Amino acid sequence: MTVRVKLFAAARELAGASEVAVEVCDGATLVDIERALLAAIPAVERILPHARWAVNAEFATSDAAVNEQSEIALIPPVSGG
Amino acid sequence: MTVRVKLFAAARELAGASEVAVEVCDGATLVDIERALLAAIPAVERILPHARWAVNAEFATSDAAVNEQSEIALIPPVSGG
Amino acid sequence: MIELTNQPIDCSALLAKASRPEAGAVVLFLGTTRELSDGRRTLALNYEAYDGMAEKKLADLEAEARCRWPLVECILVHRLGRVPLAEASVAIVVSTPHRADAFAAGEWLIDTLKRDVPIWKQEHWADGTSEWVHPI
Amino acid sequence: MIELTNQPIDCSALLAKASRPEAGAVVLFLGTTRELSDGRRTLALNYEAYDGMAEKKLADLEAEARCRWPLVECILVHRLGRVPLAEASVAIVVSTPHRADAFAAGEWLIDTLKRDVPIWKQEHWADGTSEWVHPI
Repeated sequence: MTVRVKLFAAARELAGASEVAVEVCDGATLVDIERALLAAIPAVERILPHARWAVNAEFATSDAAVNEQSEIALIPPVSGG
Repeated sequence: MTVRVKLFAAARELAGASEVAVEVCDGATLVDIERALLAAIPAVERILPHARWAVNAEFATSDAAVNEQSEIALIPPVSGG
Repeated sequence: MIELTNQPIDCSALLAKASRPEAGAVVLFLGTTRELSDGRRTLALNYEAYDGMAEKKLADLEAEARCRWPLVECILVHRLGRVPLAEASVAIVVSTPHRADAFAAGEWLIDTLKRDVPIWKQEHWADGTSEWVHPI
Repeated sequence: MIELTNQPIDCSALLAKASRPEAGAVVLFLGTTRELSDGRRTLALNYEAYDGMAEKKLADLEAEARCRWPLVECILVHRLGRVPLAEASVAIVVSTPHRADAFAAGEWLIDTLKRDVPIWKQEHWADGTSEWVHPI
Protein backbone atom coordinates (compact mmCIF):
# COMPACT_ATOMS: atom_id res chain seq x y z
CA MET A 1 0.00 0.00 0.00
CA THR A 2 1.00 3.65 -0.39
CA VAL A 3 1.02 5.92 2.64
CA ARG A 4 1.83 9.61 2.85
CA VAL A 5 4.11 11.02 5.51
CA LYS A 6 3.94 14.68 6.49
CA LEU A 7 7.27 16.36 7.17
CA PHE A 8 7.95 19.57 9.08
CA ALA A 9 10.73 22.02 9.86
CA ALA A 10 14.24 20.57 9.35
CA ALA A 11 12.80 17.23 8.15
CA ARG A 12 10.77 19.05 5.49
CA GLU A 13 13.80 21.00 4.36
CA LEU A 14 16.06 17.92 4.28
CA ALA A 15 13.48 16.13 2.15
CA GLY A 16 12.68 19.15 0.00
CA ALA A 17 9.00 18.30 0.38
CA SER A 18 6.28 18.70 3.00
CA GLU A 19 4.83 15.29 2.23
CA VAL A 20 6.31 12.10 0.79
CA ALA A 21 4.61 8.89 -0.32
CA VAL A 22 6.22 5.59 0.63
CA GLU A 23 5.32 2.00 -0.25
CA VAL A 24 4.88 -0.48 2.60
CA CYS A 25 3.16 -3.84 3.01
CA ASP A 26 -0.43 -4.07 4.22
CA GLY A 27 -0.49 -4.17 8.02
CA ALA A 28 2.64 -2.04 8.29
CA THR A 29 3.52 -0.31 11.55
CA LEU A 30 5.42 2.92 12.11
CA VAL A 31 8.64 0.89 12.28
CA ASP A 32 8.08 -0.08 8.65
CA ILE A 33 7.18 3.49 7.70
CA GLU A 34 10.36 4.77 9.28
CA ARG A 35 12.47 2.22 7.39
CA ALA A 36 10.77 3.11 4.09
CA LEU A 37 11.14 6.83 4.73
CA LEU A 38 14.84 6.45 5.47
CA ALA A 39 15.34 4.46 2.27
CA ALA A 40 13.49 7.09 0.24
CA ILE A 41 15.17 10.10 1.90
CA PRO A 42 18.46 9.15 3.56
CA ALA A 43 19.01 12.75 4.72
CA VAL A 44 16.28 12.44 7.37
CA GLU A 45 18.53 10.05 9.28
CA ARG A 46 19.82 12.80 11.52
CA ILE A 47 16.27 13.79 12.53
CA LEU A 48 14.91 10.30 13.22
CA PRO A 49 16.62 9.39 16.53
CA HIS A 50 14.87 12.21 18.42
CA ALA A 51 11.67 12.51 16.40
CA ARG A 52 8.24 11.23 17.44
CA TRP A 53 5.48 9.92 15.16
CA ALA A 54 1.88 10.99 14.98
CA VAL A 55 -1.04 9.08 13.45
CA ASN A 56 -4.27 10.97 12.87
CA ALA A 57 -2.99 13.95 14.85
CA GLU A 58 -2.05 11.97 17.98
CA PHE A 59 1.38 10.85 19.10
CA ALA A 60 1.77 7.13 18.41
CA THR A 61 4.25 4.45 19.43
CA SER A 62 6.33 2.64 16.84
CA ASP A 63 4.19 -0.51 16.96
CA ALA A 64 1.10 1.44 15.84
CA ALA A 65 -0.43 -0.02 12.67
CA VAL A 66 -1.36 2.30 9.83
CA ASN A 67 -3.37 2.07 6.65
CA GLU A 68 -3.76 4.10 3.47
CA GLN A 69 -6.25 6.46 5.14
CA SER A 70 -3.96 7.21 8.10
CA GLU A 71 -2.64 10.75 8.43
CA ILE A 72 0.99 10.04 9.32
CA ALA A 73 3.44 12.72 10.43
CA LEU A 74 7.05 12.75 11.51
CA ILE A 75 7.36 15.12 14.48
CA PRO A 76 10.91 16.40 15.01
CA PRO A 77 11.60 17.77 18.52
CA VAL A 78 9.21 20.69 18.90
CA SER A 79 10.28 24.24 19.68
CA GLY A 80 7.13 26.31 19.85
CA GLY A 81 6.41 28.74 22.65
CA MET B 1 6.13 65.48 74.18
CA THR B 2 3.37 65.41 71.57
CA VAL B 3 3.52 62.85 68.77
CA ARG B 4 1.13 62.35 65.89
CA VAL B 5 -0.18 58.92 64.90
CA LYS B 6 -1.48 58.26 61.39
CA LEU B 7 -4.55 56.03 61.19
CA PHE B 8 -5.86 54.12 58.18
CA ALA B 9 -8.87 52.11 57.03
CA ALA B 10 -10.98 50.75 59.90
CA ALA B 11 -8.73 52.43 62.50
CA ARG B 12 -9.25 55.79 60.80
CA GLU B 13 -13.01 55.29 60.72
CA LEU B 14 -13.18 54.15 64.35
CA ALA B 15 -11.22 57.24 65.38
CA GLY B 16 -13.04 59.57 63.01
CA ALA B 17 -9.68 61.08 62.09
CA SER B 18 -6.75 60.20 59.87
CA GLU B 19 -4.25 61.51 62.41
CA VAL B 20 -4.38 61.91 66.19
CA ALA B 21 -1.98 63.67 68.56
CA VAL B 22 -1.10 61.95 71.84
CA GLU B 23 0.99 63.07 74.82
CA VAL B 24 3.80 60.78 75.95
CA CYS B 25 6.95 61.19 78.01
CA ASP B 26 10.27 61.96 76.37
CA GLY B 27 11.99 58.71 75.40
CA ALA B 28 8.68 56.96 74.82
CA THR B 29 8.56 53.75 72.79
CA LEU B 30 5.73 52.37 70.66
CA VAL B 31 4.41 50.56 73.74
CA ASP B 32 3.77 53.94 75.33
CA ILE B 33 2.25 55.31 72.13
CA GLU B 34 -0.12 52.38 71.94
CA ARG B 35 -1.22 52.89 75.55
CA ALA B 36 -1.80 56.61 74.95
CA LEU B 37 -3.69 55.96 71.72
CA LEU B 38 -5.97 53.46 73.43
CA ALA B 39 -6.68 55.93 76.24
CA ALA B 40 -7.48 58.67 73.71
CA ILE B 41 -9.56 56.47 71.40
CA PRO B 42 -10.86 53.35 73.15
CA ALA B 43 -12.58 52.15 69.95
CA VAL B 44 -9.25 51.23 68.34
CA GLU B 45 -8.95 48.38 70.84
CA ARG B 46 -10.34 45.85 68.40
CA ILE B 47 -7.74 46.80 65.76
CA LEU B 48 -4.66 46.80 67.99
CA PRO B 49 -4.09 43.08 68.61
CA HIS B 50 -3.39 42.39 64.92
CA ALA B 51 -1.97 45.76 63.84
CA ARG B 52 1.68 46.56 63.22
CA TRP B 53 3.43 49.88 63.79
CA ALA B 54 5.55 51.87 61.39
CA VAL B 55 8.05 54.61 62.21
CA ASN B 56 9.28 56.78 59.36
CA ALA B 57 7.65 54.50 56.79
CA GLU B 58 9.27 51.28 58.05
CA PHE B 59 7.72 48.56 60.18
CA ALA B 60 9.02 48.87 63.74
CA THR B 61 8.93 46.68 66.85
CA SER B 62 7.16 47.82 70.00
CA ASP B 63 10.44 48.72 71.76
CA ALA B 64 11.31 51.30 69.09
CA ALA B 65 11.85 54.77 70.55
CA VAL B 66 10.17 57.74 68.93
CA ASN B 67 10.45 61.50 69.14
CA GLU B 68 8.37 64.49 68.09
CA GLN B 69 9.76 64.35 64.55
CA SER B 70 8.91 60.67 64.05
CA GLU B 71 6.27 59.79 61.47
CA ILE B 72 4.29 57.19 63.36
CA ALA B 73 1.57 55.06 61.79
CA LEU B 74 -0.71 52.32 63.01
CA ILE B 75 -0.88 49.66 60.28
CA PRO B 76 -3.97 47.43 60.53
CA PRO B 77 -3.70 44.09 58.71
CA VAL B 78 -3.20 45.03 55.06
CA SER B 79 -5.47 43.89 52.23
CA GLY B 80 -4.06 45.37 49.05
CA GLY B 81 -3.55 43.39 45.87
CA MET C 1 9.04 50.88 38.10
CA ILE C 2 6.42 51.36 40.79
CA GLU C 3 3.26 53.42 40.76
CA LEU C 4 0.18 54.23 42.81
CA THR C 5 -2.61 55.56 40.62
CA ASN C 6 -6.25 56.56 40.75
CA GLN C 7 -6.70 55.70 37.06
CA PRO C 8 -7.53 52.37 35.39
CA ILE C 9 -4.35 50.37 34.80
CA ASP C 10 -3.19 50.41 31.16
CA CYS C 11 -1.92 46.85 30.71
CA SER C 12 -0.90 47.36 27.07
CA ALA C 13 1.50 50.11 28.03
CA LEU C 14 2.99 47.97 30.81
CA LEU C 15 3.44 44.96 28.52
CA ALA C 16 5.05 47.12 25.84
CA LYS C 17 7.49 48.45 28.43
CA ALA C 18 8.36 44.94 29.62
CA SER C 19 8.74 43.33 26.17
CA ARG C 20 12.39 43.97 25.52
CA PRO C 21 14.83 42.25 23.14
CA GLU C 22 16.86 40.83 26.02
CA ALA C 23 13.78 39.20 27.58
CA GLY C 24 12.29 35.93 26.38
CA ALA C 25 9.41 35.72 28.83
CA VAL C 26 6.89 38.18 30.23
CA VAL C 27 4.51 37.35 33.07
CA LEU C 28 1.72 39.73 33.99
CA PHE C 29 -0.46 39.27 37.06
CA LEU C 30 -3.70 41.17 37.55
CA GLY C 31 -5.67 41.15 40.76
CA THR C 32 -9.26 41.89 39.80
CA THR C 33 -12.39 42.63 41.77
CA ARG C 34 -14.32 39.41 42.29
CA GLU C 35 -18.08 39.61 42.48
CA LEU C 36 -18.59 36.89 45.08
CA SER C 37 -16.60 36.42 48.30
CA ASP C 38 -17.84 33.65 50.57
CA GLY C 39 -21.23 33.94 48.92
CA ARG C 40 -21.63 37.71 49.41
CA ARG C 41 -21.98 39.93 46.36
CA THR C 42 -19.63 42.88 45.89
CA LEU C 43 -20.48 45.96 43.82
CA ALA C 44 -17.03 47.56 43.90
CA LEU C 45 -13.90 47.85 45.99
CA ASN C 46 -12.30 50.95 47.38
CA TYR C 47 -8.55 51.05 48.10
CA GLU C 48 -6.72 53.33 50.51
CA ALA C 49 -2.93 53.52 50.96
CA TYR C 50 -0.42 54.98 53.36
CA ASP C 51 1.05 56.55 50.26
CA GLY C 52 4.58 57.38 51.32
CA MET C 53 5.20 54.04 52.98
CA ALA C 54 3.43 52.08 50.23
CA GLU C 55 5.67 53.64 47.59
CA LYS C 56 8.73 52.88 49.69
CA LYS C 57 7.68 49.25 50.25
CA LEU C 58 6.90 48.77 46.55
CA ALA C 59 10.34 50.12 45.67
CA ASP C 60 11.88 47.76 48.25
CA LEU C 61 10.00 44.84 46.67
CA GLU C 62 11.29 45.73 43.22
CA ALA C 63 14.85 45.98 44.55
CA GLU C 64 14.66 42.67 46.38
CA ALA C 65 13.12 40.88 43.38
CA ARG C 66 15.91 42.23 41.19
CA CYS C 67 18.44 40.71 43.61
CA ARG C 68 16.73 37.34 43.61
CA TRP C 69 15.99 36.96 39.89
CA PRO C 70 17.55 38.34 36.69
CA LEU C 71 14.70 40.71 35.86
CA VAL C 72 14.85 42.74 32.67
CA GLU C 73 11.80 44.76 33.71
CA CYS C 74 9.83 44.78 36.95
CA ILE C 75 6.66 46.85 37.19
CA LEU C 76 4.38 47.15 40.22
CA VAL C 77 1.23 49.26 39.89
CA HIS C 78 -1.54 49.53 42.48
CA ARG C 79 -4.76 51.36 41.82
CA LEU C 80 -6.38 53.38 44.63
CA GLY C 81 -9.90 54.68 45.12
CA ARG C 82 -12.96 52.98 43.70
CA VAL C 83 -12.34 49.92 41.47
CA PRO C 84 -15.38 48.51 39.65
CA LEU C 85 -16.12 44.80 39.23
CA ALA C 86 -13.71 42.85 37.00
CA GLU C 87 -11.22 45.75 36.78
CA ALA C 88 -7.66 45.38 38.02
CA SER C 89 -6.65 46.75 41.40
CA VAL C 90 -3.04 45.63 41.01
CA ALA C 91 -0.76 44.77 38.09
CA ILE C 92 2.63 43.11 38.30
CA VAL C 93 4.72 42.66 35.17
CA VAL C 94 8.13 41.03 35.05
CA SER C 95 10.26 40.07 32.09
CA THR C 96 13.23 37.74 32.20
CA PRO C 97 15.49 35.86 29.81
CA HIS C 98 13.89 32.53 30.85
CA ARG C 99 10.33 31.82 31.86
CA ALA C 100 10.69 29.97 35.17
CA ASP C 101 12.18 33.12 36.72
CA ALA C 102 9.30 35.24 35.46
CA PHE C 103 6.68 32.98 37.09
CA ALA C 104 8.65 32.69 40.35
CA ALA C 105 9.29 36.44 40.60
CA GLY C 106 5.71 37.36 39.69
CA GLU C 107 4.23 35.07 42.32
CA TRP C 108 6.70 36.16 45.01
CA LEU C 109 5.98 39.82 44.26
CA ILE C 110 2.21 39.56 44.61
CA ASP C 111 2.47 37.33 47.71
CA THR C 112 4.86 39.76 49.39
CA LEU C 113 2.94 42.85 48.27
CA LYS C 114 -0.20 41.45 49.87
CA ARG C 115 1.65 40.87 53.12
CA ASP C 116 3.79 43.99 53.50
CA VAL C 117 2.52 46.95 51.49
CA PRO C 118 0.25 49.27 53.52
CA ILE C 119 -2.81 49.32 51.29
CA TRP C 120 -6.31 48.44 52.43
CA LYS C 121 -9.42 47.39 50.63
CA GLN C 122 -12.99 48.23 51.51
CA GLU C 123 -15.75 45.99 50.19
CA HIS C 124 -18.94 47.68 49.05
CA TRP C 125 -21.49 44.92 49.35
CA ALA C 126 -24.62 44.65 47.25
CA ASP C 127 -26.74 44.86 50.44
CA GLY C 128 -25.62 48.48 50.88
CA THR C 129 -23.11 47.91 53.67
CA SER C 130 -19.39 48.35 53.42
CA GLU C 131 -16.46 46.92 55.33
CA TRP C 132 -12.70 47.39 55.57
CA VAL C 133 -10.89 44.12 55.04
CA HIS C 134 -8.29 43.39 57.71
CA PRO C 135 -7.34 39.73 57.30
CA ILE C 136 -5.90 38.15 60.44
CA MET D 1 -10.13 29.29 23.67
CA ILE D 2 -7.27 28.29 21.40
CA GLU D 3 -5.95 29.98 18.29
CA LEU D 4 -3.17 29.78 15.72
CA THR D 5 -2.67 33.11 13.99
CA ASN D 6 -0.39 34.88 11.54
CA GLN D 7 -1.18 38.27 13.10
CA PRO D 8 0.41 40.03 16.08
CA ILE D 9 -1.22 38.88 19.32
CA ASP D 10 -3.66 41.43 20.77
CA CYS D 11 -3.02 41.10 24.51
CA SER D 12 -5.58 43.72 25.49
CA ALA D 13 -8.37 41.76 23.87
CA LEU D 14 -7.23 38.55 25.59
CA LEU D 15 -7.02 40.23 29.00
CA ALA D 16 -10.45 41.78 28.55
CA LYS D 17 -11.85 38.35 27.74
CA ALA D 18 -10.22 36.80 30.82
CA SER D 19 -11.16 39.55 33.31
CA ARG D 20 -14.52 38.28 34.49
CA PRO D 21 -16.48 39.08 37.66
CA GLU D 22 -16.07 35.53 38.96
CA ALA D 23 -12.26 35.68 38.64
CA GLY D 24 -10.01 37.39 41.16
CA ALA D 25 -6.70 36.73 39.44
CA VAL D 26 -5.46 36.85 35.86
CA VAL D 27 -2.05 35.57 34.79
CA LEU D 28 -0.76 36.25 31.30
CA PHE D 29 2.42 34.69 29.94
CA LEU D 30 4.10 35.95 26.78
CA GLY D 31 6.96 34.17 25.07
CA THR D 32 8.87 36.85 23.18
CA THR D 33 11.69 36.73 20.66
CA ARG D 34 14.98 37.17 22.48
CA GLU D 35 17.80 38.91 20.67
CA LEU D 36 20.67 36.85 22.09
CA SER D 37 20.77 33.06 22.46
CA ASP D 38 24.07 31.65 23.71
CA GLY D 39 25.76 34.80 22.48
CA ARG D 40 24.35 34.69 18.92
CA ARG D 41 22.23 37.55 17.68
CA THR D 42 18.76 36.84 16.26
CA LEU D 43 16.96 39.13 13.81
CA ALA D 44 13.62 37.35 13.87
CA LEU D 45 11.99 33.98 14.38
CA ASN D 46 9.81 32.04 12.00
CA TYR D 47 7.25 29.55 13.32
CA GLU D 48 5.74 26.58 11.48
CA ALA D 49 3.00 24.29 12.79
CA TYR D 50 1.39 21.00 11.93
CA ASP D 51 -1.84 22.98 12.05
CA GLY D 52 -4.45 20.29 12.53
CA MET D 53 -2.53 18.47 15.25
CA ALA D 54 -1.37 21.68 16.93
CA GLU D 55 -4.97 22.86 17.25
CA LYS D 56 -5.98 19.49 18.64
CA LYS D 57 -3.14 19.45 21.17
CA LEU D 58 -3.88 23.01 22.26
CA ALA D 59 -7.53 22.08 22.79
CA ASP D 60 -6.38 19.01 24.78
CA LEU D 61 -4.18 21.26 26.94
CA GLU D 62 -7.07 23.61 27.66
CA ALA D 63 -9.30 20.67 28.59
CA GLU D 64 -6.70 19.11 30.87
CA ALA D 65 -5.92 22.43 32.57
CA ARG D 66 -9.63 22.95 33.20
CA CYS D 67 -9.74 19.55 34.91
CA ARG D 68 -6.74 20.34 37.10
CA TRP D 69 -7.58 23.90 38.14
CA PRO D 70 -10.81 25.91 38.51
CA LEU D 71 -10.21 28.13 35.48
CA VAL D 72 -12.71 30.84 34.65
CA GLU D 73 -11.00 31.53 31.33
CA CYS D 74 -8.16 29.73 29.58
CA ILE D 75 -6.71 31.17 26.38
CA LEU D 76 -3.86 29.73 24.32
CA VAL D 77 -2.69 31.64 21.25
CA HIS D 78 0.36 30.81 19.14
CA ARG D 79 1.58 33.06 16.36
CA LEU D 80 2.96 31.49 13.17
CA GLY D 81 5.18 32.87 10.42
CA ARG D 82 7.72 35.61 10.99
CA VAL D 83 7.85 37.14 14.49
CA PRO D 84 10.07 40.23 14.91
CA LEU D 85 12.30 40.86 17.92
CA ALA D 86 10.54 41.53 21.23
CA GLU D 87 7.12 40.53 19.85
CA ALA D 88 5.16 37.65 21.34
CA SER D 89 5.12 34.25 19.66
CA VAL D 90 2.82 32.75 22.27
CA ALA D 91 0.30 34.09 24.77
CA ILE D 92 -1.32 32.16 27.58
CA VAL D 93 -3.99 33.78 29.73
CA VAL D 94 -5.77 32.13 32.62
CA SER D 95 -8.14 33.58 35.15
CA THR D 96 -9.16 31.93 38.41
CA PRO D 97 -10.93 32.81 41.64
CA HIS D 98 -7.61 32.65 43.57
CA ARG D 99 -4.13 33.54 42.38
CA ALA D 100 -2.07 30.45 43.22
CA ASP D 101 -4.12 28.45 40.71
CA ALA D 102 -3.55 31.05 37.99
CA PHE D 103 0.24 30.90 38.40
CA ALA D 104 0.29 27.09 38.57
CA ALA D 105 -1.97 26.65 35.55
CA GLY D 106 -0.12 29.26 33.47
CA GLU D 107 3.25 27.69 34.10
CA TRP D 108 1.98 24.14 33.49
CA LEU D 109 0.34 25.24 30.22
CA ILE D 110 3.46 26.84 28.76
CA ASP D 111 5.71 23.99 29.93
CA THR D 112 3.40 21.38 28.40
CA LEU D 113 2.81 23.39 25.22
CA LYS D 114 6.57 23.56 24.66
CA ARG D 115 6.84 19.80 25.06
CA ASP D 116 3.83 18.47 23.17
CA VAL D 117 2.44 20.92 20.62
CA PRO D 118 3.82 20.37 17.10
CA ILE D 119 5.16 23.85 16.38
CA TRP D 120 8.72 24.61 15.34
CA LYS D 121 10.83 27.72 15.42
CA GLN D 122 13.46 28.76 12.94
CA GLU D 123 16.10 31.24 14.06
CA HIS D 124 17.15 33.87 11.56
CA TRP D 125 20.60 34.85 12.77
CA ALA D 126 22.20 38.24 12.25
CA ASP D 127 25.02 36.55 10.31
CA GLY D 128 22.54 35.69 7.53
CA THR D 129 22.15 32.00 8.34
CA SER D 130 19.00 30.35 9.60
CA GLU D 131 18.34 27.19 11.54
CA TRP D 132 15.38 25.09 12.68
CA VAL D 133 15.45 24.56 16.40
CA HIS D 134 14.99 20.92 17.43
CA PRO D 135 15.95 20.71 21.10
CA ILE D 136 16.99 17.24 22.27
